[in-house]
Amino acid sequence: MTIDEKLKPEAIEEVVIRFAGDSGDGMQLTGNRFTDASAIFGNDLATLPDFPAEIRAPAGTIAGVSSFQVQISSYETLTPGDRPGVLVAMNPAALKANVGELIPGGTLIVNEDTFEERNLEKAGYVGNPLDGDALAAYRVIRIPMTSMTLEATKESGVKPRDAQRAKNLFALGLVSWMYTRPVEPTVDWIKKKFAGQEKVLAANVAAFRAGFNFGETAELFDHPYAIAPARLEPGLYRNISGNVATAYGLVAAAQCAKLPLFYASYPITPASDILHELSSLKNFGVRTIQAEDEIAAVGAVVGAAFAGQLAVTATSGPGIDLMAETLGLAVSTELPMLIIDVQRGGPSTGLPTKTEQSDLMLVMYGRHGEAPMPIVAAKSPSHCFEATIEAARIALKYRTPVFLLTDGFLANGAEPWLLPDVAALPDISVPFATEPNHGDEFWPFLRDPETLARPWAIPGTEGLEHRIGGLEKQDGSGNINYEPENHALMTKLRADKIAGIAKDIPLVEIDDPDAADLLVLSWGSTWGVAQQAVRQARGRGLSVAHAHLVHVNPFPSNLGEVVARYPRCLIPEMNMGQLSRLVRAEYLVDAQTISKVQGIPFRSAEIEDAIVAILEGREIS
Amino acid sequence: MTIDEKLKPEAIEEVVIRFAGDSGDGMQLTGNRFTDASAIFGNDLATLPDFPAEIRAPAGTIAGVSSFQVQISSYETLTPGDRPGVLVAMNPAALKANVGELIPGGTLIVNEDTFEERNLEKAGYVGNPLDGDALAAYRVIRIPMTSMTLEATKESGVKPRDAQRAKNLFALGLVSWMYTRPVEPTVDWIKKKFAGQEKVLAANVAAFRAGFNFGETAELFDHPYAIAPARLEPGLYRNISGNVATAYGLVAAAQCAKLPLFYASYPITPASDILHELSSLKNFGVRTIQAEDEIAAVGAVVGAAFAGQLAVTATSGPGIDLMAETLGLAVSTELPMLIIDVQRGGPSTGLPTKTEQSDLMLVMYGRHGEAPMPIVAAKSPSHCFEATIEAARIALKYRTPVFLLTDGFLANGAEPWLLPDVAALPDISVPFATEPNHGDEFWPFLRDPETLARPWAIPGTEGLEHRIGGLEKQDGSGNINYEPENHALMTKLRADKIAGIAKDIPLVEIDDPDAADLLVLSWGSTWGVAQQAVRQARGRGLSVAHAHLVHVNPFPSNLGEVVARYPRCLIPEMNMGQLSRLVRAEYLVDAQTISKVQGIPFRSAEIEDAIVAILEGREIS
Amino acid sequence: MTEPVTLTRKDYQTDQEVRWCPGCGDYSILTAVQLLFVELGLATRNQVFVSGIGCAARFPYYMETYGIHSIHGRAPAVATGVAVARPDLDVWVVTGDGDSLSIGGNHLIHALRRNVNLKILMFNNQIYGLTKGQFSPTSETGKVTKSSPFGSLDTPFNPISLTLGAESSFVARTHDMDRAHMMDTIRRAYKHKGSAFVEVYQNCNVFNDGAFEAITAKASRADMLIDLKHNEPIRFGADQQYGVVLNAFGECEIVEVADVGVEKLIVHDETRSDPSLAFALSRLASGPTMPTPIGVFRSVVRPTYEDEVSMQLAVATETRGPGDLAKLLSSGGTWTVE
Amino acid sequence: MTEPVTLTRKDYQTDQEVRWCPGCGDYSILTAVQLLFVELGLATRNQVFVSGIGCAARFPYYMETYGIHSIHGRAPAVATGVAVARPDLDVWVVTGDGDSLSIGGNHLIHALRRNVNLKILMFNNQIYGLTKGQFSPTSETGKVTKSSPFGSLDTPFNPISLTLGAESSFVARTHDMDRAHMMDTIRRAYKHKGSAFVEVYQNCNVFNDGAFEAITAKASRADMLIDLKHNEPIRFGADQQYGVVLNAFGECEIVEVADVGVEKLIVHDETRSDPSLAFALSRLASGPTMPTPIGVFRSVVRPTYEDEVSMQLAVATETRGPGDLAKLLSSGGTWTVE
Ligand SMILES: Cc1ncc(C[n+]2csc(CCOP(=O)(O)OP(=O)(O)O)c2C)c(N)n1
Ligand SMILES: Cc1ncc(C[n+]2csc(CCOP(=O)(O)OP(=O)(O)O)c2C)c(N)n1
Ligand code: SF4
Ligand code: SF4
Ligand SMILES: [Mg+2]
Ligand SMILES: [Mg+2]
Repeated sequence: MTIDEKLKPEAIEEVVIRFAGDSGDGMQLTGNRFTDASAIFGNDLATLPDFPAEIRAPAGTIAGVSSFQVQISSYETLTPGDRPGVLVAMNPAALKANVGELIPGGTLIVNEDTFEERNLEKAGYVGNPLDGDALAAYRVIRIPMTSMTLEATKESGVKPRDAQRAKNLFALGLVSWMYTRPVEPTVDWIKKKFAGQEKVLAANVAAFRAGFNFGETAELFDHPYAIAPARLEPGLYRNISGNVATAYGLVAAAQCAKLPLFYASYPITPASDILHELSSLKNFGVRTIQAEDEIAAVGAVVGAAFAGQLAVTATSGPGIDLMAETLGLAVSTELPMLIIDVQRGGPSTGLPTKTEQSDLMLVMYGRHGEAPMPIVAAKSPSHCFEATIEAARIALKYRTPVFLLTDGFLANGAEPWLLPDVAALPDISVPFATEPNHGDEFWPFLRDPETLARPWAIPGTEGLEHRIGGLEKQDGSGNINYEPENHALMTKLRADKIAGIAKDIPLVEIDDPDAADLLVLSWGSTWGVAQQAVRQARGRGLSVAHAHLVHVNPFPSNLGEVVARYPRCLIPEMNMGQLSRLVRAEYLVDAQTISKVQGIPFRSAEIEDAIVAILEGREIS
Repeated sequence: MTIDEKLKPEAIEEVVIRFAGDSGDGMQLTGNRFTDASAIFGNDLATLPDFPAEIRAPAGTIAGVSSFQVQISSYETLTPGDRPGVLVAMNPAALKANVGELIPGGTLIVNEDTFEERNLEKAGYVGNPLDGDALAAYRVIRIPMTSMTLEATKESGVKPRDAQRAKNLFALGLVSWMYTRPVEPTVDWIKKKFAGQEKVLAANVAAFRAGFNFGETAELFDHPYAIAPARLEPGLYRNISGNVATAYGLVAAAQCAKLPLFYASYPITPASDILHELSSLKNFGVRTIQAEDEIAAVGAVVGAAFAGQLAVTATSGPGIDLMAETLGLAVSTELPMLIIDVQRGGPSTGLPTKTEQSDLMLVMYGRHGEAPMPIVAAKSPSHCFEATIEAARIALKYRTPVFLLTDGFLANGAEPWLLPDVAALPDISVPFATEPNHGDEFWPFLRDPETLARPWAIPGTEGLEHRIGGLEKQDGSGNINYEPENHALMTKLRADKIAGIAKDIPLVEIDDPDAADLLVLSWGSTWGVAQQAVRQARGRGLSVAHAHLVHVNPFPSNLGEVVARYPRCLIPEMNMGQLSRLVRAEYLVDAQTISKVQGIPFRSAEIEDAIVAILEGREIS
Repeated sequence: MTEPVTLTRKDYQTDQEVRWCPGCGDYSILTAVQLLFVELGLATRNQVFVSGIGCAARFPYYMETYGIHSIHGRAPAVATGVAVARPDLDVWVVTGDGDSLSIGGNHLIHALRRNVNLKILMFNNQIYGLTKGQFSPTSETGKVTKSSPFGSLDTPFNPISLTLGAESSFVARTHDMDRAHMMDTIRRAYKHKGSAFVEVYQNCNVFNDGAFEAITAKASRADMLIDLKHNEPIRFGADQQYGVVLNAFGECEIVEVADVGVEKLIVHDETRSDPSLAFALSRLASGPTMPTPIGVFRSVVRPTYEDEVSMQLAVATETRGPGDLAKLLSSGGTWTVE
Repeated sequence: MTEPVTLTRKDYQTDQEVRWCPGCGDYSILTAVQLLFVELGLATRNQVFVSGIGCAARFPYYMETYGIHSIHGRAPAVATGVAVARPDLDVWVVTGDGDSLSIGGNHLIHALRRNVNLKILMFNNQIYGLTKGQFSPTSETGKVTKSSPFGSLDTPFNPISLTLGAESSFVARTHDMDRAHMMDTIRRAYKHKGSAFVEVYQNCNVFNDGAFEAITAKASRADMLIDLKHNEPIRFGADQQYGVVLNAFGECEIVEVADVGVEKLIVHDETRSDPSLAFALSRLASGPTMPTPIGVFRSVVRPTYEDEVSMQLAVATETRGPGDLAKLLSSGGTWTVE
């Protein structure tokens, strides 16, 4: 085979690659860079980062393994892929923790240098798995990446410690060659990243190029692969993660609402990046407060909402717990605000860096008394943008706190995003009250007959001075009132207001090409994988319908009719069946749950199997 | 009519009396004393106190009205009565606020002295309602109670301010005469109460006797009424409120568990009295802490549970909100403890002194992640005792935090209680772990195969040193573990443990004498009124079944079969249908709600009407 | 803070009945605040009262301004939101000893260290009023209440010491029996730019009657209240016969002026950037039964939190130009699909 | 506290991997505590470590004792429960600056005022470590972090001032670079009967490297650390050339001993019942970049909360006799139905 032949790439449709190494090995960086390069190249893609709860769990141990999976393809990518076809393992622990997921026949690239006694022992290996035939099912490619990196970076003059740290760039270079990613954008990116640290910069460029060249020259690979740009809707794209999309969504929502954005939050994984992102956008007029805790954050949000801003906080499960009491106040005072729950694995501290959808019941019911709140759930990383604006729209229009649910997978996962036309974003602004509404008095609880929203009169407005609070209020006047009938009425009005939002949200759409018997109903981040599973099932000749909920409370008004239409309904959830319970209680249909509570997203095959099982009349577990 | 004839009482079966006056008028005291006298006399009874959220809302206003309703009867009393037959109104505001509830033809006793301009105005009356025929539907008895009290207490030498404050005792005396309550026990009680304040004591005794004598001598009444002692189960009785029964239940549970009682709490209406009661029982070895807030209270409870005590806290809705995060920790660490929610009107501060059952969904679902907890609900004031011991039993046996639900009505309401035989209380003690359970290691999460409870190894035990926390734990060893399958397993084990309690609780009993089509399913404090309504419906010749849930999570194992057996199911709830949603989701039956969210208990007629409506095929609202 | 307006006390009163017990000290504080507002000519529309839960916390309902009766302990957090969002408003916090120091202690100390421009009036009645009489974090040790029938065990907080330890830029104390002193003190708090913490000794005549009588009763005031005055030697007594000196450990001690001479007395300086003197003064009385300093302990100027927040926005907008949403969205690498 | 036992450091170590970053200051604190335990001969079964969430809060997993890794900020509350239920145990709290002073500030100050017998070790790295580097309540104003790219605005707490303001009976400071000093200070905390608050300056080499270098580096220590010693004049410097005096406002100032004479120096007294001196000392340095006192600021004896709780039970049982349940149930009026 000549070099030329070798250079002719084989065209493929998609690949799933997982980079795995020690927390200190820079796997997230490597994966993200590979992703960006692929995105800019025009592939569709989806990513799945996975990292330990510790900052740097002990080097070389299973606990310390950090990984990043990406699927890139030349068609619409719905998931980061069930299992990797290529696994890059930077040390034995990374191998041990990940090889079980690699598809049989898949490519396993290992950093041979790390397979020495101490590391093997830390990973819990007896003997070297590279010897013997434990890995016979895979195409194993052993590369002494550390030594080759040290060699390649010699000239840079960098310290050995920094030199060997560049080995992730070697791996990136190699994989970039394998999948014919252009070199220069990544070199530019390295230059930007290490600007000012000349030697380190040189070392990283050298390592990257060495990896790339190694692919080209070594006899290990027959040829590279080419994955053509995806046939996506035309337009300008960028790669975006859920947390960044959420932060941008907030800035956009504030502009659409013609209000300043106020964001108070207390750091917590995986929500902190929203705070980080917004803190840097001060020239957008964004006020950010790092509060002393989540109660203070949501308290400040209540104050800022009263004061007339688009007030927002984000947190994860433990923070939502703490906000419960204040959210009851927000429900009672009927102030507009947005509460974002970036869900993670619970209960308690649980699996703080992993994903889960197990806060649905909490956000639905987690306040004392009858305290209903609307819930909007984002379905993909880029959809966080749109979902954020929609949640803000509801909050403002109905003067109510609204939950936006995302999760760890959406927050850190990324995908290409067709940039919206900023000018075409919806106007979600609402007027402030400016004058008395009841004779020459101002009644803060005199409602709009249509939306049942109360007027929003902000301090500084002459003549509309008023007091609100958590005690029951008289309908209309808003004065403290403990009368039985008034309480019943106000409770009903609050409930009706939220229920009435159903008239103002899109009907749920059904994807059902051939009058199926089974409906797969998804919500939140299971959207992509549910759709993928449905496609796969159809590929097997099965007929399955799919519907997805963005609005979880209230439900779209046609949902009852939709679920009633299908004899069977399957709900995949990363919890023990929370949406199922809501659907069952509401519509008395025997919705079944396929549940995955493992801190990781579904594989499409898992849902596909459940579809098959149900259609074959078997029990699903 | 001679005095003798006049003295011959007419025998009646029951009466519902409501005392109403200003917050400062001592209506709670009056009502409670009348209740105690009736209880000791041997009547069955139930009470319904109702007071404003303010300490002393402005004198004379509607907001300041405080009332106390009691039903006494010569048969089993299930409720404090739908509407009073006798209303004692100490001022115009009390009249205005309460007269609407008085049954037509009922007796209205007013303190005539207070019906002067200022008070009428404060109550919002134009003109004196005692003049004209606005009250023509009632038997109005106008008595100048204030002046008669002043007159009667002259000799006591008390200050006029104290003298007129004794007018509630005048009213008590009058009503005591009307219903032939014995005089001496109340005189003794007055003596005890005012011991050391000689003049005040004398004034109160004089006022009481004056009222009694007034009844006897005035021409206003034909004769008194006699209500024979109720034919209750034989034994020793006392009158008890729900909060006191709960406090005693805790002391008893600790003795039954052979553990010291640890109680940490933050004051909140209507739960504070449990703290007050327990604080005085130090010779029972009860440790009480008034914490800085509810989070601290439940935090201390977690610590005390770890340390090996029967650890308990009580609060109301706002406090439960705040405890959510810590309860997740308790679920995750699987420590036994009891959380008591004395429910009140929500959302937010809501109606803090009124009753409601609207925290059911909160206690069921109000924690992030999958964090199931058992729920026990008391059904009557005295049942709080038994329910408390049962909740403690479950907590200890299954090593889990357990919710006990009561509410404002149970907490402050009272009824006669057949005292249990202390020696016959159940043994609910569980052993502490004393030695390694896995070779020579101690595994804190190695479960009992039967109950799935983990061992309880308390500090101080040699060789069982171990650490627990909120991060996910490896099955068995309890070491921190983030592996997907382990998380799924632990989530399932935690869920199975709670679900498995269903095997260990009584089946739900059905009261269905004649194979009804309609099941009335109640929980918590609606027990009495639901049963009363069912009796009334049966009295109309309707056939209705009744079942009541003390265990709300998990449900008794036969509940599914029971609800399936009845074509129709009606659930009366002081919320918007929370138990209904649980039942619907679990069993897919079309349970219907009759909902009352007014801060006051159902009237039996309201439920009866709903029963009739359903059986006649009408919609209930 | 806008142009002064001319209003009467009635203009600051709402149409809601005041629902405190007859005789409660809260009434006189309400009056003092309303009269001060008249004096200062504050426009009702720019005043926001934020409270938590408790008897004290009902205050906003009685002021014809904007107001939030929030939840127990959280008023400083809610008020921080109002103040940061709208530095143009005057934001007041009214709170009780339980609301601010028990459940709400953390928000209080954080608001103070950040120097959010809040005027915090803490009505200290050394009891939980609204829940009918349990001991509070300022109740004296050994207090017998419903929840402590054998006497409470907790050492109370000294609110002045605690807030000084929390970096508060303004700390003062006054009491409900002296309207003029209340108005003076609250006026000073209002004029202070930054967090101002004012402890108001307040009588709860129902559950803790007479808690402050030993020092606030007209007859004893002269000998029991030490009215701090900036730049003046600290002395008190009917004939100014007593004074306060520092000992070798930096502790305050009461002396007879005649014994030591005026020049030995501490000259009060509210403006010391070091809060040590204010702290030492706060330790002079361990409870309201011995000679107790009132007035302004500390008043130092440092930037307010909300001004700094606004400043950062202004500087960022100045240096980077106003945010351009389209540009933001397309940051971080884009490509075009044809 | 039982008979001392003879154990080795290994006996206090668990089989769990220590999951801090290489180079983290937490390691040296762990070592100091384990070595101190060896020295004191503490039986593992009677020791309970309670922590919140954060890097510091992982501590219990590495101590072969009883332990609870609780939730963020709540460790003092949980530990209070352990201590009150079981006064026979030694209860330790390990917490970070965020855990204890941000979300957990309220529980901390309440535990301190109550004098619950907890040994509280607060690892102050002036940053949120576990959440990857946001500013904390002890970070210096202007700090640039992920959540404050333009510099933080908050005035930090001074943990020593704050805890003194909260009536803490024992307050001390040490740092992770000096094992002997850590052991001395923590030993003192252990021997103190009552709440003991120890601030440990701790380097987070990943997110806030070198925060304390100016004062803890071997080379600068002599001139930058003022090691407080009870009953001794407060002086420091390589040649003990510097000293601390009080000025007319009760504030501490640094002087050259040669200039003023040794007799003018403050003689440190930890045991003053008035915390003013300790407070003044806490203000000497406004951050770890100037001469900073370490060691024990305050150590006074007052009854512990749990002892008082137990005492009330004992007295009640003594005076009323042990509780009789049947009698209790039948209190308050009974009648018999035949
Ligand atoms: C979360 C929560 N816990 C408890 C309560 C009950 N509660 C209301 S006010 C109060 C304390 C009031 O004391 P303080 O703040 O001193 O005010 P005061 O009534 O004395 O003016 C308490 C415990 C509540 N409303 N919310
Ligand atoms: C309720 C809640 N909010 C937020 C978090 C996220 N969180 C975990 S640790 C931490 C702060 C850690 O800082 P510090 O206490 O200083 O400890 P360090 O990691 O620096 O040792 C935060 C904000 C959480 N676990 N729980
Ligand atoms: S209870 Fe006390 S503080 Fe509350 S209103 Fe009455 S007197 Fe005032
Ligand atoms: S992040 Fe900082 S504090 Fe946390 S383990 Fe790493 S070095 Fe230590
Ligand atoms: Mg108070
Ligand atoms: Mg820290």
